[in-house]
Amino acid sequence: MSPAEILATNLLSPVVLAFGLGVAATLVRSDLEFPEPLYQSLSIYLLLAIGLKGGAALSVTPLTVFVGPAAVTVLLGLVTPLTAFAVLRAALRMDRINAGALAAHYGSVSAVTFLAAVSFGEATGVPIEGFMPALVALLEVPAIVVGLLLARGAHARPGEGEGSGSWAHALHEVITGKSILLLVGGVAMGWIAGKERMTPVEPFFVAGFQGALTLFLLEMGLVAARRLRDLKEAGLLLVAFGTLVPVVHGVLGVWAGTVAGLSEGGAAVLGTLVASASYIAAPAAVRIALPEAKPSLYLTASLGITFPFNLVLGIPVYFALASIFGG
Amino acid sequence: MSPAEILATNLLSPVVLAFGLGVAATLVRSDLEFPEPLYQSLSIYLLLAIGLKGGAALSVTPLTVFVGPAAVTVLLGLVTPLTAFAVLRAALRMDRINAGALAAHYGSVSAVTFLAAVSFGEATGVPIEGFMPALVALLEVPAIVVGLLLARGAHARPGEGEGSGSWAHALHEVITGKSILLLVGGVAMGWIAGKERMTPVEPFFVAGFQGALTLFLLEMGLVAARRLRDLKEAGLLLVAFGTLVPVVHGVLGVWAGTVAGLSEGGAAVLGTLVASASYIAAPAAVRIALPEAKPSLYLTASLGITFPFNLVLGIPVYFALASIFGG
Amino acid sequence: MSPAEILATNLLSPVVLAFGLGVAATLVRSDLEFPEPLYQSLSIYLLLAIGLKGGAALSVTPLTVFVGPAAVTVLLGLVTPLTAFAVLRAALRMDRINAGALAAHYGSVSAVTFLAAVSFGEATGVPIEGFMPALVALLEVPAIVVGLLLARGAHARPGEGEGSGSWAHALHEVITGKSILLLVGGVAMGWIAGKERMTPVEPFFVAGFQGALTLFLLEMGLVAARRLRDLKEAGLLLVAFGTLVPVVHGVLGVWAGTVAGLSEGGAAVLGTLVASASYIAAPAAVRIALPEAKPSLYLTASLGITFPFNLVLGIPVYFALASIFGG
Amino acid sequence: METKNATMVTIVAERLLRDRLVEKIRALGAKGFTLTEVQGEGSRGWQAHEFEGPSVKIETLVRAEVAEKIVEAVAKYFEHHAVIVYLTDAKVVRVRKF
Amino acid sequence: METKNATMVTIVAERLLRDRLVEKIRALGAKGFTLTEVQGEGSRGWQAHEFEGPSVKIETLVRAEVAEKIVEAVAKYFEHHAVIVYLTDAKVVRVRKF
Amino acid sequence: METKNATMVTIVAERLLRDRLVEKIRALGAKGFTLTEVQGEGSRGWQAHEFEGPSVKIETLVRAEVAEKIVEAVAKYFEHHAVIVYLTDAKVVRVRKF
Ligand SMILES: Nc1ncnc2c1ncn2[C@@H]1O[C@H](COP(=O)(O)O)[C@@H](O)[C@H]1O
Ligand SMILES: Nc1ncnc2c1ncn2[C@@H]1O[C@H](COP(=O)(O)O)[C@@H](O)[C@H]1O
Ligand SMILES: Nc1ncnc2c1ncn2[C@@H]1O[C@H](COP(=O)(O)O)[C@@H](O)[C@H]1O
Ligand code: NA
Ligand code: NA
Ligand code: NA
Repeated sequence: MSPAEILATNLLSPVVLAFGLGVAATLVRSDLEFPEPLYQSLSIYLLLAIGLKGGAALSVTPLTVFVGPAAVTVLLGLVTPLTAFAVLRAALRMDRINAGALAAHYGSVSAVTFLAAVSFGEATGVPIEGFMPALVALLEVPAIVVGLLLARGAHARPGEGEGSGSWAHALHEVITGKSILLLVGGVAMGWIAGKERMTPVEPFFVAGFQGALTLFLLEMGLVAARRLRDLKEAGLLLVAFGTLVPVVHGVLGVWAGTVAGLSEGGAAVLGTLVASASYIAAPAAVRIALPEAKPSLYLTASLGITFPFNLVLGIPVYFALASIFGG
Repeated sequence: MSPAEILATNLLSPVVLAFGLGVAATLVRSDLEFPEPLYQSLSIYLLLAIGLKGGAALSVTPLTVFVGPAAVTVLLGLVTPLTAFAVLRAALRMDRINAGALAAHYGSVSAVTFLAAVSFGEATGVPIEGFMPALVALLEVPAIVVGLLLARGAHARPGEGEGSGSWAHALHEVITGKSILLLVGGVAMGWIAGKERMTPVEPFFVAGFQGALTLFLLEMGLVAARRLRDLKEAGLLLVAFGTLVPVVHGVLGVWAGTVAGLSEGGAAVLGTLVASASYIAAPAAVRIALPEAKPSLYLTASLGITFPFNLVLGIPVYFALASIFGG
Repeated sequence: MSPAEILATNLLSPVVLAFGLGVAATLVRSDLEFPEPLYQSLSIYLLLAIGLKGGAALSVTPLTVFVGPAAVTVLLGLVTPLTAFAVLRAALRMDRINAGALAAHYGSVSAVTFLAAVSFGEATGVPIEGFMPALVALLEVPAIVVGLLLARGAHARPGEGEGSGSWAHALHEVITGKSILLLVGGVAMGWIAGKERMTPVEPFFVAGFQGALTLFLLEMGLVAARRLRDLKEAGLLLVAFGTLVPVVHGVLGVWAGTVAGLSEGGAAVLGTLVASASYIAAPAAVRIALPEAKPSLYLTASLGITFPFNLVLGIPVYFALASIFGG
Repeated sequence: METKNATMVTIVAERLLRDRLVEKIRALGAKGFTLTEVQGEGSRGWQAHEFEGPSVKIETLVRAEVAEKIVEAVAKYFEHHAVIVYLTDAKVVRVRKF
Repeated sequence: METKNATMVTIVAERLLRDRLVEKIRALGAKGFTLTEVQGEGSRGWQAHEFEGPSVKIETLVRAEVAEKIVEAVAKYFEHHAVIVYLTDAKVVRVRKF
Repeated sequence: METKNATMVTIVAERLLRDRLVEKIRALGAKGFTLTEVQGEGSRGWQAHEFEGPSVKIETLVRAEVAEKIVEAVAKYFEHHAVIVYLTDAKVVRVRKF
């Protein structure tokens, strides 16, 4: 496929079109609203479903195949918050607290971006390792811890008083937070049950998946577009950060994935993972541990800039890169 | 099939039985309630799903095949509010405001009635043009505008003050309202993506459709039955209006569809569309532009009388007519 | 299969694993919460789906095959509240009101436990009569009436005043309560429509079923684990009651089912039904008719003790018994 | 705009009582009410909403005499049910409406 | 902690009016508001929430002058819409916030 | 029926604070509370409910001394969190319950 064809394939996919419809609905000031419980239900379903699928795949993967990519993923989770932090401090002259908060987001991962990448792989016929969801789980947590450490710096006060964030509380929140719990829980269920025992639940969790994801992206479009209002305030530098740093991280991820022995598709998806910014687990943890950091900053960046950027442009780019690196 | 068999096929379908169960639940005063978000979620799903399906079909339909039915549909959307208005003014001696409000409803369309007709076609093996959902979208809006114009008459005051309805607001509401947005948005998505790219979302949006519709009709039964209480108040004349005018519109629609070159099934479904009365888009718009019109009147008529009438009796009648006209 | 293998098959099933994940989430104090409307929506879906399936099966079952199991089921619904009551009064020295309340629960039935048993049958390849859901409906009501009668004893005051429970109200509640309504309504719909007309709704109601059940059990795990806190208070005697009486009832059910001509799988499922304790219909009715009974007692027993016990250990035991009795 | 005094009666109750309480306040002369789904914790050691669904808050603006009657009617449920009732003063504009 | 008086304005309205009322109270000087989805019954014989979705309760803590203006603005909707408004006295700590 | 005075403390806060606030008011002597999911807008330019879920309104009827303590405890969150607290007078019948 030519670069133009690759881009078109992505833009014309139901998932990206649904996102666009959501954005459009907000722009024309439609009264379309997703009921909150539908959003939550779809989140639960999607996270559990990818966990189950990943776990079932993991149960038939030799440990030796998995260990390399897993190690590289954890490493990336430790390194990428540092690069994000460095850029924010040096180029954007951001204060330590907000820079650390953003670093936690950009080191961590967006499960929906991951899913969009997998969809893209399927649509373009590029095979992807089935165990990738396990990597999502591995990438989610470490970066958040690093980001919080960077923000607190020497002043870290563990277990602070009321009205302010407590470390222990934030850590507990990340690890037992619903996104990790469903993802890791799903992986464990799929791994314990094994591929065969999962057969009866496949029509629900596998066949229905792409459609549910499409519906979810419609809502994501509604939500992300509401963030667009804040873009003016955010300024050009944040937009530059929210598009360039993901590309840097994406290149890093694709390259590291290729080196660690992932297939072309696997490396592309790992690149996407690394390039993506968390907008569920990280905000929750940051809000607890760093209540003084500005949510308008980290939410606008991760949800309003980086998420749409990766969805529309980033993913095809990371796949193109993977085919170059792997070729 | 004999007329009796056709009627039985309709009455014994899961969709009509579910509606009946909902009515029964209300009559025996069961505590069965659909959570509001489930109702909203099913609406979103159904509207988007029919849009997607219609759009995918449209993408493989030559323009020449579509243009005739489309023109006829728009025409019907302009004519039927006039017939409804005339009947209400002349035979029911209704005031201009309420007559206009009702005209908006009876010119516009009920998506669920449309779906029940398509189901019926599938159950009886009558093929139906795939692009019909695009006609739903075309029929929905014009009638509402005509109805509001009729109600306001010479006294139309555009952009009126607070506490009263504003034209601009109502028009905006209809066009960007969630039912149009999802329907038109879905058609656009399906049309842009094309049949092949829709394959991965089919298990969710196509295979699951009939069941979700059945569940939705259970809720419609609960809602419609609550309207039955208001029937006494409404009076016999309204009941006559709510059953006879749909038949007149249905005959018109079937005939016009046949003339415009639709297949037997397509003409029957167009007839059903024209015969149906809106109970989502029209009430929302009327409530804004004509707050002085009585909701108890237009909701009881469209939801309490015409909807069940079409579901149980109307649909088989329009199919029978189409087979006569087309034969 | 050896007993150990049977147990493993159950423990490794997605349904039981999901329950375990829910319990684990509560124990680690995760913030995972199911939105209330999701819980309600899944309940509606599951109850309607089993009704539809059972009704469709019933429509092709000769009456002579059904009448024996049906009679035995009603009988069991009248007898088991008596055994439960006797044990509670004699061995636990419980007061009449609370003993009657618990008897109503243990005579009645848990639809989710039923579904888990059917899943288990499918996973182990044991065929089960399709009309079993009709038996669920038959078993649900009588026991509740018996339990309330036992509680009120000679002091039954029909139609009591405000602030206290009314008999008529409670009875109405059980019979028109949503669980009976959906179950019986579903059976009626499936039976009237017949197997063939149900085909279009099967992807939704049949193929998706196991997955939806798995999701539901995740929530059941969350809910049941919250009850564990109350176990200390409840005491060892209640734990003994909540595990031993189900086994006694289960043996009775398996034996009676075998005698009534059910297949091995059917007898095992009937045993499970009889062994299970209601936690939806019975609490609702008891709360109305016996507001002075302690909900902490009957909810902890049925939801916190008996439900997990049957799910994890009971079901494989009843299947093992059925294979012995039937062999 | 001139305002007049009215009494706001607020009842928080387990869901089970919803329909009974609504019928009661209608019968006692309330001309309207507003119902909110809530969760709650009180003196009872169990949370009704686990199996009954969410509790309800019923608010009704009434005249002082009606308020008094409603409080008495609700008090009948104190013994066996999860329910509280309290009064607050409010000012309304269309006094005949309440 | 020292508390100062403020006025709580509560509006219960059919959903249709939600955005209009929110814009209005913002324009009249309210510095914040809290919105709850509710169901209700009043003098109108039909329940708007059947097709519009749940009604809304909008609560805004303001100074007495602002409260007065909000009541007047809401009154414009009395004729054709399901809506009520009432005032209660409240005590707040950060008085400049309201 | 005789009524006694009690103080209604209302806290509206971003969801994040829900469990912390509930624990706090329990610890300070509230014997019950009612929790409602709400949406809101205040002095903070972002809507917490977009990623945390809906905000919460916590209402607790208490004695005046307890109310005072709760207000002080909530005030600790004013700086970094979306939260308000206010007091209203209420009349209750079973005064020992609160
Ligand atoms: N002190 C209180 N303040 C506010 N709400 C309360 C209080 N006590 C009880 N409630 C509410 O009233 C319901 C019933 O209370 P109870 O009968 O004490 O269990 C609880 O679930 C709470 O929603
Ligand atoms: N007396 C009342 N007490 C409490 N809420 C009321 C009262 N009257 C009306 N409402 C609320 O205000 C809404 C509109 O009232 P109405 O305009 O009278 O139909 C109703 O749906 C109720 O939610
Ligand atoms: N003036 C007000 N009236 C009513 N509710 C308010 C007001 N100001 C703030 N709130 C509520 O309190 C929450 C937190 O406010 P803030 O800390 O000002 O962002 C908001 O989301 C609103 O729900
Ligand atoms: Na990342
Ligand atoms: Na029409
Ligand atoms: Na039982």
